[in-house]
Parts: sequence; C-alpha cells; structure tokens
Amino acid sequence: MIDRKMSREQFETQRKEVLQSWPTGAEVDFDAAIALQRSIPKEKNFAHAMIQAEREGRTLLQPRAGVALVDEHIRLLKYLETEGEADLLPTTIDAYTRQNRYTEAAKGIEKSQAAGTSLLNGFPAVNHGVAECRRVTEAVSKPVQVRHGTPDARLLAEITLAAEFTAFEGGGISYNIPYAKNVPLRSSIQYWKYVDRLVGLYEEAGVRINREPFGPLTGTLVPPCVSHAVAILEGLLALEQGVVSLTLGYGQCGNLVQDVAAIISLRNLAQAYFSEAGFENVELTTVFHQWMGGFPEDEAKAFGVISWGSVAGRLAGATKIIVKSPHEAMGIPTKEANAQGLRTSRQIVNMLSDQGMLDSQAVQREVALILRETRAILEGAFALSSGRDPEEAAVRAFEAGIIDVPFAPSNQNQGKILPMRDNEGFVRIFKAGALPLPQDVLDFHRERLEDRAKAEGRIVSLRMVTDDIYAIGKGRLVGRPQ
Amino acid sequence: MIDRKMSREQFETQRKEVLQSWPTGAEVDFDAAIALQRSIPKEKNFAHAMIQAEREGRTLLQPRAGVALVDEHIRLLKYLETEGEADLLPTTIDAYTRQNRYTEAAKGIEKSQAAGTSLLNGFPAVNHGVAECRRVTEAVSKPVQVRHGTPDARLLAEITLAAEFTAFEGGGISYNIPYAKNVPLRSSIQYWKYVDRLVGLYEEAGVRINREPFGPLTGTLVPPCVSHAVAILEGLLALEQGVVSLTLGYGQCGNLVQDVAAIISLRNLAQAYFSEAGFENVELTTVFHQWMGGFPEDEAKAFGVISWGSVAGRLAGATKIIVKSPHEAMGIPTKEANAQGLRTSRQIVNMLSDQGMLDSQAVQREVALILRETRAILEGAFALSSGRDPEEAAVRAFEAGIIDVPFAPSNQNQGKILPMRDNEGFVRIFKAGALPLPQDVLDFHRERLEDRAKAEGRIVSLRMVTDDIYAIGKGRLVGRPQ
Amino acid sequence: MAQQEKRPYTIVLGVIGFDCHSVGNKILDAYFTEQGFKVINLGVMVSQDDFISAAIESAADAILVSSLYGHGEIDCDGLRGRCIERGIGDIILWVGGNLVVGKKDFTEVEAKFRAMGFDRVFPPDTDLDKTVQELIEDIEKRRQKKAEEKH
Amino acid sequence: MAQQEKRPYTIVLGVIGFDCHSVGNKILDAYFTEQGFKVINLGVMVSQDDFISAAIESAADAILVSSLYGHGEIDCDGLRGRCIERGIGDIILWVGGNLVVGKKDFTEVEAKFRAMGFDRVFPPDTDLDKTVQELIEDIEKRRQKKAEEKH
Repeated sequence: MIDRKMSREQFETQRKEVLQSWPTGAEVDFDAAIALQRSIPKEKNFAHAMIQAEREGRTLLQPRAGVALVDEHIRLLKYLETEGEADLLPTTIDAYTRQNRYTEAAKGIEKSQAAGTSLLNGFPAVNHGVAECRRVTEAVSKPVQVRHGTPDARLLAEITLAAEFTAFEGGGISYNIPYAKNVPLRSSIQYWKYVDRLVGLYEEAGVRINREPFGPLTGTLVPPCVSHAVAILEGLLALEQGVVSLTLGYGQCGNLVQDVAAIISLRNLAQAYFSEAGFENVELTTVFHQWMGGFPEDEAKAFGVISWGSVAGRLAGATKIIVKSPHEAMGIPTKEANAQGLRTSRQIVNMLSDQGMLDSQAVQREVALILRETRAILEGAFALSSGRDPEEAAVRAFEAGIIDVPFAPSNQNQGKILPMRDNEGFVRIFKAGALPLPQDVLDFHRERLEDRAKAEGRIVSLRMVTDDIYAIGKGRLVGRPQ
Repeated sequence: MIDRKMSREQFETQRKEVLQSWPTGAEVDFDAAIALQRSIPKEKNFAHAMIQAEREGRTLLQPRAGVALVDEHIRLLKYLETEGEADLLPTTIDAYTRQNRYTEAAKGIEKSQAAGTSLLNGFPAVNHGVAECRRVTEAVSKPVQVRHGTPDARLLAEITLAAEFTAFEGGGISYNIPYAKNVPLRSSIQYWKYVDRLVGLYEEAGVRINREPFGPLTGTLVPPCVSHAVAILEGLLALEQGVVSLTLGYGQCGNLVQDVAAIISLRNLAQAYFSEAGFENVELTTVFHQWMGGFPEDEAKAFGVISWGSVAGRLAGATKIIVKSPHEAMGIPTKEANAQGLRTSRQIVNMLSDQGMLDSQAVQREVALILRETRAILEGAFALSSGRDPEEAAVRAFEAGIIDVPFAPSNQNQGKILPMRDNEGFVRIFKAGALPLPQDVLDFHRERLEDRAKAEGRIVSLRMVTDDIYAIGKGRLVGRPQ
Repeated sequence: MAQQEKRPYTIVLGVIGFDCHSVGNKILDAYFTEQGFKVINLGVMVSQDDFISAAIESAADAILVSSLYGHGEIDCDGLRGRCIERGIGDIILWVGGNLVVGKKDFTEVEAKFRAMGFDRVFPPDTDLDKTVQELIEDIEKRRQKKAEEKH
Repeated sequence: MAQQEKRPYTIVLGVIGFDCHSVGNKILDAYFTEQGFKVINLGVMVSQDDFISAAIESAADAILVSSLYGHGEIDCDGLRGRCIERGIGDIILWVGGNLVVGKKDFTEVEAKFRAMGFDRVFPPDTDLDKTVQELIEDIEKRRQKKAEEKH
C-alpha cells in the first residue's frame, strides 16, 4: 500500500495561505476546534448518526437549505428540525462562496439585509466566519453538514469544521466537473486533498468528520456506472488522506430496478475497491438523492416525484435520502415547502421501514451489469496510472474521455457521451464516447434503445434525449412523442 | 351449468314495486333508456374504458365524489375531469339514499340549498330522478360510475342506469356486511340479484354496463383471502344474472409484496372459479383501492400515503386505482384537494407505467399462500351449499363464520376474526374464528405474529390490533409501541 | 351515598344517524370496557331516541355520540332538547368524529355543536388516554351535583 | 439589402454570473442550431462584459441570458446600461430561468426584469417551439428598424 498522505509540512504551508485568503480565516484555531468538536454530544455528530442508521437498517432524511443571514438560517434549520422532522440538517452554501467570490457574497449579504429576504441561494459561511457559523451548529440539536459545489473549498472547510459542523460534502471531481467551467481537474483534486487531509487530522485528534463525495454529478440522466466510477475514485482519494466516515452517493434515475441495483452495486464496488486498496476500517454508508432533474410545476405532481424518490431510496436500503420540496420547479423552496417534502418522505420511509428491501431477478441482473460496466471504466482509468493512483487515474481518464459526465459544464470533461432512457425507463448509453465498455455491453444498450425507438415509431436520435430530460417535469418517465 | 337467472316475470313483478317506492321511479322508461345508452359514444362507456385499459396494460384513475345538488355536482365532476385529469368519474351517493331514506335525503337537499353548501355526504340520485341525473352524465366527457354502499339499490340502479350511468358498484354481500346493521344477507343478495339481472337485461339489449363488487369491505386490515372470497362469490352471483363486464376489487393493506400478490391472486382465482362455473366470456378487470383506513392529518404525509397506494396499485398491475385526497383525515375533500390526490397519483402511475410489474420470489410465495387460503374458505363455503350455489354458500358461510369480515357493523357477520400486522407489515390473522384455514397456514400466521411480538418485546394482544389500526394515521405501517 | 359512588361509570355509545362506520365504535367499546366503564354499545346507525332510551334504561352517566360520515350536523340537531323532554336533560352529552362535510376549522365545528347542547366536542384523532380522565371528572361532577340536589 | 436579410439570425447564449447549470444551456444551443440560427454559446458562468463582447464580435441580433440559481436579480442588474455604454444599446435582451430566490409570482418577476431593460422574460418551463417564432419576429423588427435608420 502506497502512502499518498499529504505531508504535515506541505499541509501547514498551504494552510497559512488558505487562512490568509479572506479575513475570517484568522478566526480558525485548530486546537480550539478540536476541543470544541470533542465536546459535541454523540447524537450531534454526523458520522455517528450515519453509521448508527446503517447498522440498524434505518434510512435517514436530510433536506437542502441555506439562506444569506445567520439568524434567518438558524430559524430555517430549526423549522426543518421541528416541523420537517429532519434527521440530518444541511447548510447549503451560496453560489458566490462556491466560486470563492467572497466580495460578491458580501454584497449579497448586504442586499439581503436591505431587502429583508435572502437574495443569495445559500449560506455564505466564509463571510460569516467561525464564531457566527458556530451559532448555527449550536442552535440546533441534529448533526449539520456543509453542502455546496466548491472546487476550492479549503477555507470553507477550515471555517465550518472549526465551527462544529461534522460533515462536509464534495470532492475534487464531483465538485469540479458539474460545478466549474475551467478549473483544471488536477487543481481541484489537490484542493480536495487538503480538505480530506484536514478531516484526517481531525480524525487523528479523535474527531470523526463525515465526508460525502457528490454522487449525482450533473443530475441529468447520469448512467450509474459513470457516477459510481467517480464515487470510487473520490472515495479512495479521501481514504488516502485519513478519512474514515465515508458516504457514497447516487442520484435517482427513476426506474426502480435500476435505482435499487445502483445502490446495491455501489456498496459492493466500494467494499471491493477499498479493501483491495488496503482500507479495511472504512465506515461506509450510502446516500440516495431524490430526482435531481426537472420537476413538475404542479405541487401535487411534485409530491408524487418526491414520494417515488423516497420509495426507491428506501427499497434500495440507502442510509440516507436527500429530499426535494414541492417548490422544486420554482427554485429554492420556502421553509414550509421544504418541510412538506420532508414529511411526505418521512411517511413513505416510515411505512416502508418495516418491509424488506426490494430483491428480484431483474435487480440481480442489473446489479451484474452495473458491476461489469463500472469495473471496465475504473480498470480503464487505472491502466493510465502507475500504482493504481486514483488521482492520476482520474486526471488521465477525464482527459481521455474514459470517464465522461453527460451535460457537464466543465472543459475538463470530454462531453462525448449521451444517455437515453430505454423502453422501461432505464438510463442507457446512446453515445458512449470513449467509455471503455465491453462490446457486448454496448450492444445491449443499443438494443434496448432500438426497442424503445421501435415502440415509439421513430429512430434513436438526439431528440429522444431532450424529450427524456423534460419528461418527468411533464409528468412521465420516458420522453415519448405525444 | 345450473341456470340461476331470475325469471323475467319475477323481475317485472319486483320492478313494478321498486319503481313505485318513490315518485321519481315513474320517470324510468326502460326502452328509452336502452336507446339512450346505445347512443353514448364508446369512450363514455365505463365497461369499454376498463377493458381497453386492461388490454393495453394501462392503469386508470378514479376519485370518489358527490354533493347534494345537481349543478354543484356537475361542477365538481367537471373539475375532477379537467383539473384532476381523472380517467373515470364517480357519483358517490349520500348515506340517507344508501338506507333508502329518501325523505331524509330530501331534507338534506333542502338544507343544502338553504346553506349554500352540501350538507349531504353524497349525491341523492333517487331524489333527483332520471332527468336531473342525466344532466350529470351528459355534462362530462368521461364514463361515470355510481358508487355508494346500499343494501337495497334496486331503485337507485333503475334510475341511474336510465340516466346513462354506465357502471354500478356494490353487491349483495359487500354492500351489506360493511354498510348495514341488521339487513338479512339473504335479502340483500336478492336485492342485488335484481340489480345484476337489470344489468343483464341491458346487456341483452346490446348495452354493456360495468359491475364492481366493493372489494375493501370494512377497509380495516381485511386479510386478502377474506375479501377475495367475497369478491369471487359476488362475481359469480353477478355473472349468473348476465353481467359481462366485471371489476373485482381489493383495498391496499400497505405491504407491497402482499398488495401485489393480492391483485395477482385475485385475477387468478377469478379466472379459475368463473371458468369452472362455465363463465367463459367475462370481461374481467381489477380495481385497487388506495389505503382505506385512517390517514395522517398532515397533508404532506397524506400525499405520501396516496403515493404509496399508487405505487402499489401500479406495480400490481391493477386496471384502475381509486384515489384518496390529502383531506382524507378530515372527511369529505374539497374539489381542489380531490384533484390534488388525483394529480399526485397521475404522476406516480405515469412514471411507473413504462416499468414492469413487480415480481419476486416473495411475491410468488405470497400469491401461493393467498390462493390456498381463499380456496380453503371458498370450498368451505361451497361445501354448505348444494350444486355450488354462490348464494347459498354465502349465506351459510356467514352464518357459520366461515367467511368473517373484521370490524363489520352487520349482525349477519360473526365478527370473531381479528387481523394483525406481522413484523414486515403483512396483514395476518390473529384470531381465525371459524375461518376454515389449514392448520399449517394458521401456524404460519401465528409464527409471524409471534416474531413481531418478540421484536417489540410484548405478547401478541388486542392492543397490537388497535395500534395497527391507527398506525398509518400516526405515520407508520406497523403499530409498534413508542 | 358510599354505595352510589361505587356504581360503575355507565356510558351509552353509538354511531348516530345512518352512519355505519363501525371500526372506531368497536375500539371505543373495547377501550372504555378495559378502563372499567359499564358500556352500553348500541353500535352503528343509532337514532336519537334509541340513545335516550338506552340511557334511561341503564341510568347512564353519559351518552357518547359518534358521527364519521359528515351528516352529524343534521343527525345531532335537537338531541339535547329530546333529552330534556324525556327527563334526562342533565345527562352528559359528548360528540366526536368527522362531524361536518369537508375540511372545516375545528373551533367553528366545536362552537356549532356546543351551541346544540353538547358538553364536549372531539375531533377524530382524539387521544383516548387523555379523554378518559375528562370523562371521569365530568361524571364525578354530575354525580356530586345530583347528590347535592337530593340533600 | 437582400444580402443582409440572408444573414443568419445570430444569438449569444450563456448562463450569467456564477451559475453552472449547464443542461438547459446545452439544449438551447442544440435547439437554436437545429432551427438554423448562428449560435455563439458562451456556456456557463458568463460575465456581463463577456456577453457584450461576444455580441459585438459576432454582430449578434440578440443576447439570451439564462439564470437558474436564483441570483439573477443581482447578476443581471445593469446589463442594459452596459450594452448602451458599449454601443449596442438596441440589442435584443432576453432572460429566462429561475430568476429569483424562491417561489414568486411570475408577473412580478417579469415586471422586475423588464424594468431592468430586458425585452422579454421567460419562466423555466418555456415552450421553445413557441418562443423561436417570437425571437424571429423580434429580430426581423430590429433589422428592419436598423435598415430604415440607414436610409
């Protein structure tokens, strides 16, 4: 096993720079942070909540939420905790902070104060600083995670972990490719190595912080093998830096068999690859994201989409589900709508919690397929690196299009693959680009798509992809001609 | 095959009496009714819509709805058709009419006119008469069914079928045992023989009317074998009188495997028993009722229950689903809430319509169990009759407790059986009364209940039954101790 | 007097009008029986006069009326008056369930049924463990008052 | 003049500010290209000046701004003024998406963005087949006006 941990010296050199990049960085005192984190009761530690749920076979519910001002944000989280019955709380970071544009974020805070309502789409944690952020975590009784989409989240991690947040979403691939335009993948992976090392340092000091690579990527018809390949690589990168509590994610595709098979295969792949790489003491858990694509505008229909996500997430046995709201089509929800989405999901998850996971021959067949596909991609990626280095593998695989995320904004991504639903709504691959899938697998995908085209009396075409993207918003799974 | 059709002479003698029992009976002109029914376009015929959906593998959606006054009722149905996107429309009859209390219904109409809002819980079709009822069916573009709960629905059937309704719910058992206190079962079966014969006469005149025994019975933890036994007997009674379009029903129990197995086994049993009795040209379809028990008061949670019902109904491949509304806990919904329930269900059914039915070993196992149980009950019932007469079998089976419906109000029912959920939420039998189930089946039920009791650290008891009845309303499937 | 206090609390249960919702009624019966009450359960579809006759016959402390089907407003109208006419005007009258057609603000519903002469009005999700205490208190108060009147 | 009319309709597309929602942008690009437009697609995270520079370089008829992340109100403020300053004050400016934080009445949102100088404002579920006609009409009108001004 090759030790790829960032050296303490290297870390401290960067740290100085990171903490000086914005005034609030000066508030970070690592020793004080450790002491504070140690004093947090177990039930407020995210990693603890996740592994407990996993062991007991429970599925936890977590919303997304964040507003510009601290007191408003506290009110929001408290509401989601009481009225929404959330098991886990989020703090979603605003888009300016995600791009390290703290000056713009400051303007957003000011404008929000003036307008009396949040004009930012999230909570600008860096601008607020450690002491103010701590007010958030201390005001609530549930564990709180930082959720964002930040290619360089080093300062954000320093500030929020010092402020008693106990979980941090993201990764060098999953918070670059879908969230940036031209940040070199090598850079974002380096930034995230820092974050993971920071979490590793907390771990070494006896504080377990949960890390969660962002599973859904672009959230738009991403085939499970693509997001699984990214999840495994990011998982390895995190474990290499000393992370122990790791949650791997997947965004709902909509076909129940595929969604259940995706969570089963994700666990299976993670265990195999992590163990092969020598990581035996991983606290592995999973997260299932309710449908990330377009939603129906009608709230009653949106409740249907939310419920379906909860059904699939629970029947797949995910450790937690990230919940949408009936306002999804309209952007950021009110706290009331957010709590409604949580309560609908709660009812579903509770009613299903006594019932077993879904298992069927169809699920087993699909699991076998996803395993083969993901292994083909990962082995294709590792073949480009020496010593199975996940960083090198990721960078070169993206360059070569061996990993290719559909509809991603980043110029680090080839963007040659195109997904499409088959006749039963499974997400299949229409254009495979340079994905190194076995020929019989590619043939299988093509056959399934031809079946659908035949059923619809048209030829397999780009138009079908567009139809699929808008289908759920228009009330269906497969985008059929009207 | 023994011909048990009511003779035309017997029918006409009764008819005279029936039509004289309230002034609006005089409006019924059978020849004119036939002519009118024949002129209805195909797509407004309920039987046609059902068999088309069955053949195409689609699942239709139907709400419950009815108010006191004609114009208000038309507005309600038109709203459910346009804003609710309902495939099939109902006309739910008020509780006074169900007990043939037309004088009280008249008072309800008056009070409703005075109050400017409906004080009746349904549409008093008999009081309104043929011409007024026809205004309802002619104002909408979807097929309309009469839904009620009337032990003696002879006049109601005459009036509504003459007014172009094309489907009529109910049966001599299912509209007595859960809906009356002391109407002799033999009487209600006779009343319904008349209704079925009337439908047979329409059929002979070239007009197909859909008949639907009421599947859920008391809607409260009814084991599938009990409701299936009733459905088969009522199906036979209807077919004997010349009914062709027959929809058998089942009310959601809440465990997915059991619910899917229930619909599969219901189809299977119906085909076998009907064919054995010599009925080969039956247009058999199925109806799945979303959860009929207590609902959560919170609308967001109610949306979860509604969605779960739609998931189960669709994965079971039911021909239609009867839809609840988010106001369910509060009684009769507004038209807006009713349409919301429909749209949530629509989104679910549409998203699932491309996906296959659920099949798994667990489903197959449960199907086999329900088949054995139902056959045991039915054979026990038939053993009490000569020539496998379903009427005699039903009457004697209820007397003997061989068929026994939990929580029914009728004194015609022994009320000795008690159902209870097992640890996975399957409805099992706690007290079997005189149900003639094989000993190994009874042992299996008991074992499953003991497993649950063990998991909950208590003994199997009546308290668990009560807990189960309120569980979904309180946000869970199994009523566990807090 | 001591003997009188030992008399079990006696209640008449039933679902009024043409309502055949039997599940809640069976549960109320089982619950109050378990709590040591003497329960005269008339089941479903009970008329006003049947309630009163049963209450007179059993010398009941209270009549607990259920209505689930939305016609409660019509069915319950005049019940207190009928009780007065038949000589049990002071009986405890409770009503609970889905009392009106549709989703209405409960405080309005409560006001309406209190105006009709019901002592307490309950929504369908009432917690029985809390309610039973109120019922005992109401009964004790009524018995005490009756006892005082006798003296 | 005849030649000028044959010039393809040229539009600049992009997602403004620090918004990286790329799916809709890719679909708009594919759609307008298929419809025969010349599409200059700047992708996601486009600044106001980038939009204007691209429009000047390509002599574009219109700028179609997308914003999905709720910061549209901050990001779009002043775009028309900047166009005027840089000499393309008459360019067609469209904006669409989830323009503000949270669920707001669309007519209010529309009024707000029209007041900022946008010619048309669209919700996220806009039907492209309808919109393309409006765009052609707007462009034709602008070209005609420009032609008339020259004479």
